[in-house]
Amino acid sequence: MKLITAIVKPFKVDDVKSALKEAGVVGLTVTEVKGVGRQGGHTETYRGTEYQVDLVPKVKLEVVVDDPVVDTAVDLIVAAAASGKIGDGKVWVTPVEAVVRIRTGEQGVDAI
Amino acid sequence: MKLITAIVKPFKVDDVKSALKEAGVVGLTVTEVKGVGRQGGHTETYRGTEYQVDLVPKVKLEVVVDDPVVDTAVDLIVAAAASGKIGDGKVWVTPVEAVVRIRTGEQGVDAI
Amino acid sequence: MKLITAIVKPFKVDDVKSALKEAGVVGLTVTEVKGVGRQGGHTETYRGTEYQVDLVPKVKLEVVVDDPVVDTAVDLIVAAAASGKIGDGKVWVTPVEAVVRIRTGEQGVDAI
Amino acid sequence: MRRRLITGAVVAGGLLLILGSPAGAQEYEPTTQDILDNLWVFIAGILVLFMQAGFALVEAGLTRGKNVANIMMKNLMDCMAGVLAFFLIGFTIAYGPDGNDIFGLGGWFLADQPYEGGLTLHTNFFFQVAFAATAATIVSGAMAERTKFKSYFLYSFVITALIYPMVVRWTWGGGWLGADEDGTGKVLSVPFSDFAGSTIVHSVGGWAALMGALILGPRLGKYTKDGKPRAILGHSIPLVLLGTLILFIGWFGFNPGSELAADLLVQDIAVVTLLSAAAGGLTGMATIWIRSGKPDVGMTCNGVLAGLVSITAGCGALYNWAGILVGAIGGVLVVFSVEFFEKVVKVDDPVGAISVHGVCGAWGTLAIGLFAAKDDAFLGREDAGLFYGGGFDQLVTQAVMVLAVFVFVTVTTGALFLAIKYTIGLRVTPEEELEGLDVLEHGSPGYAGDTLSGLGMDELTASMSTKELDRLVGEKAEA
Amino acid sequence: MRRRLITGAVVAGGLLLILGSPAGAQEYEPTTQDILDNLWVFIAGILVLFMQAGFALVEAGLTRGKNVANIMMKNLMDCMAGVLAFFLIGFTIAYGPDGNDIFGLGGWFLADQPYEGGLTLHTNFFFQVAFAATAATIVSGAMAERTKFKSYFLYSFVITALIYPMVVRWTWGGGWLGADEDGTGKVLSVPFSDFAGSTIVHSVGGWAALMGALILGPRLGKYTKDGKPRAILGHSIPLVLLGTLILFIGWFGFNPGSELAADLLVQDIAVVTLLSAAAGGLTGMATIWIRSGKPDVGMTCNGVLAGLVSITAGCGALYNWAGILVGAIGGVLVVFSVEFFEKVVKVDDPVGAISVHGVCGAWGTLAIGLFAAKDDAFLGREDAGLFYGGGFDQLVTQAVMVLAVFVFVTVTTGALFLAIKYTIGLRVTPEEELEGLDVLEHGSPGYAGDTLSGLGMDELTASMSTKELDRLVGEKAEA
Amino acid sequence: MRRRLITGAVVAGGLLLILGSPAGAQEYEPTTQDILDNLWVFIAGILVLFMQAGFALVEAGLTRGKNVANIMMKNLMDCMAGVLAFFLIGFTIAYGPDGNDIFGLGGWFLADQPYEGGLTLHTNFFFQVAFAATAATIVSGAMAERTKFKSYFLYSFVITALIYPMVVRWTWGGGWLGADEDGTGKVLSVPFSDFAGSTIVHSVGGWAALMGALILGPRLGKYTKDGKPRAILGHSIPLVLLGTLILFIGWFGFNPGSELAADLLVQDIAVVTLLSAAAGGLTGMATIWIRSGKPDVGMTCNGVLAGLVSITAGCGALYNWAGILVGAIGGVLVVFSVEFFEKVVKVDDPVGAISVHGVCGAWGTLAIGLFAAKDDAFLGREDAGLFYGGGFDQLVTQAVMVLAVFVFVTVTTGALFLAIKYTIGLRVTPEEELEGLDVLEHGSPGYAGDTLSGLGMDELTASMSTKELDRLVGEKAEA
Ligand SMILES: Nc1ncnc2c1ncn2[C@@H]1O[C@H](COP(=O)(O)OP(=O)(O)O)[C@@H](O)[C@H]1O
Ligand SMILES: Nc1ncnc2c1ncn2[C@@H]1O[C@H](COP(=O)(O)OP(=O)(O)O)[C@@H](O)[C@H]1O
Ligand SMILES: Nc1ncnc2c1ncn2[C@@H]1O[C@H](COP(=O)(O)OP(=O)(O)O)[C@@H](O)[C@H]1O
Repeated sequence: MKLITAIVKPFKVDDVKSALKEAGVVGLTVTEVKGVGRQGGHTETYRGTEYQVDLVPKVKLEVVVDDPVVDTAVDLIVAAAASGKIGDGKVWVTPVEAVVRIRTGEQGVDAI
Repeated sequence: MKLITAIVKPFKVDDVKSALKEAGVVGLTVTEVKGVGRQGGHTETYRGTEYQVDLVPKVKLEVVVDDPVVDTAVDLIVAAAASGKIGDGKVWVTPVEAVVRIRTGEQGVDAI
Repeated sequence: MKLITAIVKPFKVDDVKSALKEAGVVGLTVTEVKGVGRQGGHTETYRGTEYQVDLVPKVKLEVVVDDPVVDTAVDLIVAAAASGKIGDGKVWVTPVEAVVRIRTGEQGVDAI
Repeated sequence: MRRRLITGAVVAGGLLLILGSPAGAQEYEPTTQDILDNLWVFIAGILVLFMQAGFALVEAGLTRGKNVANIMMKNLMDCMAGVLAFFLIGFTIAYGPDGNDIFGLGGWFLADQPYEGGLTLHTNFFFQVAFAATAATIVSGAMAERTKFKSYFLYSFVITALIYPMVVRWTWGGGWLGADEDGTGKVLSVPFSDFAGSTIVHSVGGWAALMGALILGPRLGKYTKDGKPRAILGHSIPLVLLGTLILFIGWFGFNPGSELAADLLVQDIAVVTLLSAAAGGLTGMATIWIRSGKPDVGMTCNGVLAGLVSITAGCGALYNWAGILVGAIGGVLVVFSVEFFEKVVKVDDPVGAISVHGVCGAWGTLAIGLFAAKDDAFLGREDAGLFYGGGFDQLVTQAVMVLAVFVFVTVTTGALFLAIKYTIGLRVTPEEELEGLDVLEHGSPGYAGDTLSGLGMDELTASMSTKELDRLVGEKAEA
Repeated sequence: MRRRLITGAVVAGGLLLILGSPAGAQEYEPTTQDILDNLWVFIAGILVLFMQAGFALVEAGLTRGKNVANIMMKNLMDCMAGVLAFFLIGFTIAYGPDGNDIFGLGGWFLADQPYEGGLTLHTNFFFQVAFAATAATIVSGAMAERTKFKSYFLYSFVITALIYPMVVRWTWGGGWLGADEDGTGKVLSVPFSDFAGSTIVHSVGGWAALMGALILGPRLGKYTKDGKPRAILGHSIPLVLLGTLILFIGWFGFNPGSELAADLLVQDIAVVTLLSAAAGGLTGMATIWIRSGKPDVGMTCNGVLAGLVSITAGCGALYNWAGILVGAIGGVLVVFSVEFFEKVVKVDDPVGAISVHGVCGAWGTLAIGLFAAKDDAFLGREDAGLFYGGGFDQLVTQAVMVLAVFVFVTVTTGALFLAIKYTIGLRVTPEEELEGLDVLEHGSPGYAGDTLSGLGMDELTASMSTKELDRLVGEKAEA
Repeated sequence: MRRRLITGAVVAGGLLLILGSPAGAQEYEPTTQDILDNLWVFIAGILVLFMQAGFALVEAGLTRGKNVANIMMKNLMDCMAGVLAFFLIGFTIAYGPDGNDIFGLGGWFLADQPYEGGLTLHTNFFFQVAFAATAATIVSGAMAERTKFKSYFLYSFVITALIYPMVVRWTWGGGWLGADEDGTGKVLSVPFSDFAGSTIVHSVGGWAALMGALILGPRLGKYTKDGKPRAILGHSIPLVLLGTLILFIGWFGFNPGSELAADLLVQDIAVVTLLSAAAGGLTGMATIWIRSGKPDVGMTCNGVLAGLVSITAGCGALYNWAGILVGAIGGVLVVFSVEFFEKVVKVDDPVGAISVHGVCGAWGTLAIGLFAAKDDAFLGREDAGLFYGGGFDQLVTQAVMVLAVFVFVTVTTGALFLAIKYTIGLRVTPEEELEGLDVLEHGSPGYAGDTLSGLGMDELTASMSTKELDRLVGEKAEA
C-alpha cells in the first residue's frame, strides 16, 4: 500500500474528490495548509508598511491506496487538479507498511 | 523507526493520548483535519438550499516510534479510538529513515 | 527523494524558510499543528477551574527534496530552528517513491 | 419629592389607564413633561432591548464554537416569542385591572384607553416587555450547549407568558407584596422594594436557570468520573467582552428607566449604578485573581454584571457609598457562588447565570433591608435600612420576597422543565451534543471556513453562461 | 390629534425653512417642546446611523471570510460618501425649495435659515441623511464578494446624490405622489402613505440591489452547470445575529423617529414595530423550518428584518393586530422570495437583500391600502384601508407608488451599473474572486492568523537595541 | 443666543453647586427644560460610555489574536478603575470648589448640594466620568501586546485620578487657560476654546500613548535589524470596523452632549461632526490609496476617527464647510503621521492612537484659531478665527494650550511609566510576548478551539449518573 499526498489549490478539492470517487477511491483526509514554491508571493501593504505574502493557501489530500491503484489515482489527481497555472501543487507517494481500520481492526487492503 | 499516523474522531484524542502515555509514548503531534470515507456525510440546508456535509472533522495524530514499539502503539491507538461506529478512522504506518531532536541534535531513537 | 518533516516552534518558521532558501530549497508546505512532548504543558485556570494546557502550538514543515540534499537540508533546519530550549521540535525523514508536479506532469527530481 | 412619588403613581396610573375612565370625560392634553416622561421611558426601553445583544454575545463567547449559532438564535427567539407572549397574555397577568393580588386579568391586548397623564399604555408595555424578555433570556446561558431548540423555545414562551408576569403582579403590579393604601404592606408589615428588579427580573431568570441546568444535567465531559469539574473553555472572549459592555450600557436604561418618569433622580440612579458596576468589576477581578492566581477575563465580566445586578433593587434607595459597597460585595459573591455551584452543587452553568442573576439578585434585594436611606417610592419612607435605624422590618420583607420568588420560580419552572423533558424532550442526543448543535439543529455551522467549501473550477466556470463569460472577459481586458 | 398633523406640517415647515421667511421677522424663541422635538428626532437619527453597523455585520456574516474586510469597508464608505453626497446634492434634490414635483433645487448646502418652530434644518438633515445612507448600504449585500470596491463606491455616491433623493422628492418632499392643499392627491385620487419608508428607503435599496446583482452575475460556483443553486455558507453567524439585533434596535429610531416630533404617538409606533418584528421572526422561522426541516438561523434573521421592513410604511396607520399580521406575512414572504430569486430568477443575492428590502418593502407599502385605520398624517383620513371600508383608492395609490419607484429605480440603477460596467468595470477578475477581495483589493486579509506571520528569533532580538535589551533583562530580573 | 451662553454658565453653575448655596434658601423647583437638559446630557454620557466598546474592538482588531482577551480586558478595567478613581479623586481635582487655577480641592465624593437649575451634580459627574474613561482608554492601544496587565491597570488609575483631571481643571474647570470675569483670558489675551476636548481628552490620551509606547519599546519583531518597520497584521478587521462604527455613534454623544444643555445648537454640532467624520474617512482612504496603491481598511477607519477627533474642539465654533475642511485635513494628516511615527520616530503604535488622538487632537484645537466663526461660549465672541478677521490672538492661545498640555502630559506620564517600569515592571517577558498575553496573563486563550479540547468518550459517559443516562436514553427513544 502507498500513501499519496497531494498539495492542490483549494478550489480544486472537489474536483479531485470526485475524480477519485469515480475511480473507486472514496476515503481520504484533507488538511488546510499553506505553501511556498515557484508561485512566489506578492508584496502587499498594511497600514502603509510593505510585507510579503509568500504563504499561499493550499489543501493537502492524503489517500492510502492499494499498490495497483497508485498510478491511476495519481494520474486522476494530477488531471483533476491541473489548471496549468503556476502553483498547481505536487503529488508524492510514500510507502505504507501497515493500515488498520480502527472500527473493526481490519488490516491491510481491507482496511482502506 | 516508524511514523504512525492515526486519523481519529476528535473527542477520542484524549483517550488515545493517555493510552500512549501509559505505554511510555509521550511525544506526538496533532492536526485538525477533515475526512471523507464510508461514514459518508449528510445533507443539510442553508437558507433553503441543500448541500452535502461530506467532510467530517477528524484529528490526525502523528507519532514517531522505535520499531519494537510500533505494534503495541498501533494496538493501543486502535483500542482507545474505537467506538465501533462508522467513521472511527484509520491508522497507518510508514518507515522513517532518520529522526533528529532539534534542541540537542540527537539522532535516531534518542531523538524520539 | 525524501520527505523531510519538521515540527518547529511557530516563530522559527521564517528562519527555517530563509535557511532552506539559501540552500536552494524553495518549495515547502506548512501546517499549523499542536504538539505534546517533553516540553509538557502548564496548568492554567479558567473561571476558577484548573485545566492542563498540554498541546503547544507548533508548525509542521514538509519538504520533498532530492536524496543528495537531504542531509544539508536537515542540518539547516536543525540549525535554524534550534533555540536550545525544550520544545524545539523534531525532524524526521521518510522515503518518497514518486513526485509529480501537477501543473506540468513532470516527474521525479524535476518535479520538486 | 414630587417625582419620587410618581413612580408609585405611574404604576397605579397604569392600572387606572387599563381600568379606563368614565365615558365622556374631558380628553387630557399631554404636557411637554408628559411627553418627556414617555420619551425617556421609551428610550430606556430601547436600551433594555439592546441588552438582548449583550446576553447573546456573553453566552456565545463563554460556550463552544460548535454551538454558537444555536445559543444566539435562542437569545433572538426567546425575545421574539417573549414579545408576543407578553402581548397576548403576560401583560394582562402582570398589570390587568381585574384579577387579584396574585394573578391579573382583563385589559387584554393593550385595549385602547383614554389618556390621563403619565405613561401611556404603549410606553408602559414597551418598557415592561423589554424587562420580560430579559428575565427569559437569562436562562439560555445556563442551559447552553445541550438544550433542544424547540424545547427551549417552548419554555421561553411559558416563562414570559405566565411565570414572570405573576411575580410582577405580586410586586410592581400592586399585588400582595406591595403597599396598602395606608402605605404599610398588604400582607407584610412594610411593603417590598425592588426598584428595577434584582429579584423580580434577575432572580426570576437566575432561579429558572438553576432549575433548567439541574434538570438537564451537565454537558458531556464537564465532570470526571469522580465528580471533579473540568474547564470547558469559552470559544471567544472578544464576544464576552463586547457583550458585557453592551449589557453595561443597557443597564443605564434598565435602572434609570425604572424611575418611569423623566426627573432629576434619573441621573442619581445612573451614578450609583455606574459606581456599583465598577466596584463589582474590581472586586470580582481581585477575588478570582487571589483565588486562582490570574485575573480571569470572563469572571471579571461576571463581576461587572454582578455589580449591576446587585444595585438593581437598591438604585433608588441607596447612597453612592452604599452602592459601591453593595456592588463590591456582589463582585466577591459571584466568584464564590460560581465556584460553589460548579464544585459543590455540581450544576453545570457555563456562563455563571445562576450566580450573577439569581444569587446577586437576591443579595441586592436583601441589601435594601440593610442600606436603604432614600425613599424610592416603593419604601414609602426614608431610612428604612437596618443600618439607618429602620429596624428589621424591611429586611424581613425583603427576605420574604426573595424566598417567595425563589420557591415560586423553582417550583413552576421545575415543573415546566420536567414536563417538557418527559414529553418532547429537553436535551439533544449525545451524538448531537458531540458534533455540535449548529449543524444538527439549524443546518449549518456558526463558523464556516472558506477553503473547504471550495468548489471545482469546472463547476465554477460551468456556472457562467456564454454571455456572462463574455462579460468577464470584457472586464478582464479592462482590469 | 395635534401631533398627528404635525408630521405633514414639519415636512412643509422644512420647505418653509428652506424658502426662508420675510426679512425683519421677529426671531422665534423655541419652546421646550420644540427643543424636545428636535432632540428626539436627532436621537432617532443616531439610532438610524447605528443601523450601518447592523448592515455591515449581517452582510459580513452571510458571506465568506476572505471578503469580510471588503464588505464591511463598503458599508462604512457608502455611508461616508453618502453623507457628503447628500449634503452637497441629495438634500436639495429631495427637499429644495425650488424645482418641481419631480426634482428639487435651491437651498444648497444647508444655507442658514431663520427658525420658525418645529425641526431645524440641521435636525432635519441629520435624520434624512441617515435614511439616505440606509438606502445606499442595502445594495452592498446583494452584490457582495464580487464587486470592485471603486465601482461600488462610485455607485453609492450616485444613489445617495441623485436616485434616492428623487424618490424622496416625489413623496416626503411634497412631490407628485403627495397631497394637494385640499388633502387629495396631486396626481392620484388620494395621496400616498409611507410613514417611515418601506418603499422610499427599503424598496429603493432592494430594487437597486436587484439590478446590481443581475448585472454582476452570480458568484463563481453559485450555480451548477445545469443551473441548480449551491449553498455558499456565510462565514460567521454570530456576526449575522449581532447585526440583526443592532438593526432591530436601530429601527426604534427609524420608525418612531419618522413621527418627526416628540409626542405620544411615538410609542404607539414603537409597539407596532416591535410586534411586527416578532411576528416576522416567528413566521420566517416557521416557514423555513417547514420547508427545509430545520430552523435556519440566517433565514430567521431575515424574517425579523422582513417584519421590520413590512411595518415601516404602516407603523403610523396600522393597529397592533394588523401590524402583527403584516409582519407575519412579511416573514413568510421573505422565505419564499429568497427561494424564488435563488431558484427561479437565479439572481445571486447572498444576504437576501432583494427579498427583505425590495419585496417586503413593497408588501408593507401595499398593506396600508388594506389595513390603514389610523391617520398617519400622510393619509389625511382615518380608515383608509380596504378592510376598513376605505375602498380601493388607497390601494391603487400605494400600488402606483410601488410600481413607479420600481420602474424608476430599476431603470436608473440599471443604467448606472451598466455604465460602470462598460467603463471602469463592475466585477473583480475571477482570480481575485477566488483568492478573496480582502487581500487583493485592500492589501491585507480580514482575519490574519498569528502563527504563520511568525517571525524568526534572530529578527526578533535583532530589533532590540542594546538599551532595550538591557531594559528587557532588567524586567526579566524582576519578573 | 440664550443657550449658547449656557455652556459657560453650566460650568460655573457646576462650581456653584459644589460651593453650595446659602442655608435656608428656597428649594428650586426644576422646570421641564431643566429636566430635559439633564436627560440629554445623561443620554449623551451613555453614548460616550458606549465608546469604550468601540475602543476595545478597534484595538483588539488591529492586534494579534493571542493578545485579544488581554487588550479588551484592559479597556474594560481602565474604565472600571477610572470610574472609581474619578469619583474618589479626579472629579474634585477637576471641578472642586476650593483649590486654585491649577488644581481643584473640596466637594469630595459628590457631596450633596442644593439644586439651583442647570445640570445636577450627578448629571455632571456622569458625563465627565465618561470623558475621563475615554482619555484613559486611548493609551491601551498604543501599548498593546506587550504591557503587563497590572502595570497598565496602575497607570490607568493614576491618569484618571490625577493627570487628566488637572488638564480639565486648567480648562473646563475654570483654570488658568479659561476666561476671566470680563471675558478675556485669565493669563492669555483671549480664553481657550476646546468645545468637546480635542486637546483636553484626545491629546491627553494621545500624548500619554506616545510616552507609553516610547518607554515600552516596540513589539518583538516590529523592526528589522536595520530598523525597517515590519507589518504585524491585525487579526480581525471586522472588529476594527464594528469598533469604528460604534465610536462614530458614540461621538454624537461626545460632541453634541458637550453643549451641556438641550437646545437647538445640539443638532448643529452633530451635523458638523458628521460631515467632518465623512470627510476624514474619504481623505484618509484617498491618502493611503495613493501612497500604497490600495485602500487599506484599518487606515480608512483611522481616517474616520481622525475626522472626528479633529472636529471635537471646533464643533461649536465652525461652520459646516470649515468642519469638512478640518476633517479632511485630519484624514490626510493621520496617514502621514502614522507613517512618521512608524518609520521616522520608530515608535510602535499598533493602532495609530498617537496619530489619531494626539496629532489630530492638536490639529483640531489649532483649527479653531483659524476657522472659528460662531461663539461656542468658550470663545466669548464671534469670528475669532484668523480667517474671519479675528487676528492671531486665538491661534496663539490655542497653540499655548496645545503646547502646555503636551509638555504636562509627556512629563507626568513619562515619569509615571518610568516609575512603573523600575518598580513593578512595565513589559511582559519576551517568552510571554511570543506565546501571547491571554494565556499567560489571564489563564486562558481569547479564542479556544472546540476540537482539541475534545474529551475521551469514557470520560464523557463517566460523567453521567445512572439517572442521567436513563434520561438520555429516554430522550433518545423520543428523538
Ligand atoms: N519541495 C516541496 N516540498 C513540499 N511541498 C512543496 C514543494 N514544492 C512545492 N510544494 C507545494 O506545492 C505548492 C505549489 O508549488 P509551486 O512551486 O508554487 O508551483 P508548481 O508546482 O506549479 O511549480 C506549494 O505552494 C507548496 O505547498
Ligand atoms: N484511504 C484513505 N486514506 C486516507 N484517509 C482515509 C482513507 N479512508 C478513510 N480515511 C480517513 O478515515 C476516516 C474514517 O473513515 P470511514 O471510511 O468514514 O470510516 P471507517 O474507517 O470506520 O470505515 C475518514 O474520515 C478519513 O479521514
Ligand atoms: N515521537 C514524536 N512523534 C511525533 N512528534 C513528536 C514526537 N515527539 C515530539 N514531537 C513533536 O515535537 C515537539 C517538541 O517535542 P518536545 O519533546 O516537547 O521537545 P524536545 O524535542 O525539545 O525534546 C512536540 O510538541 C511534538 O509536536
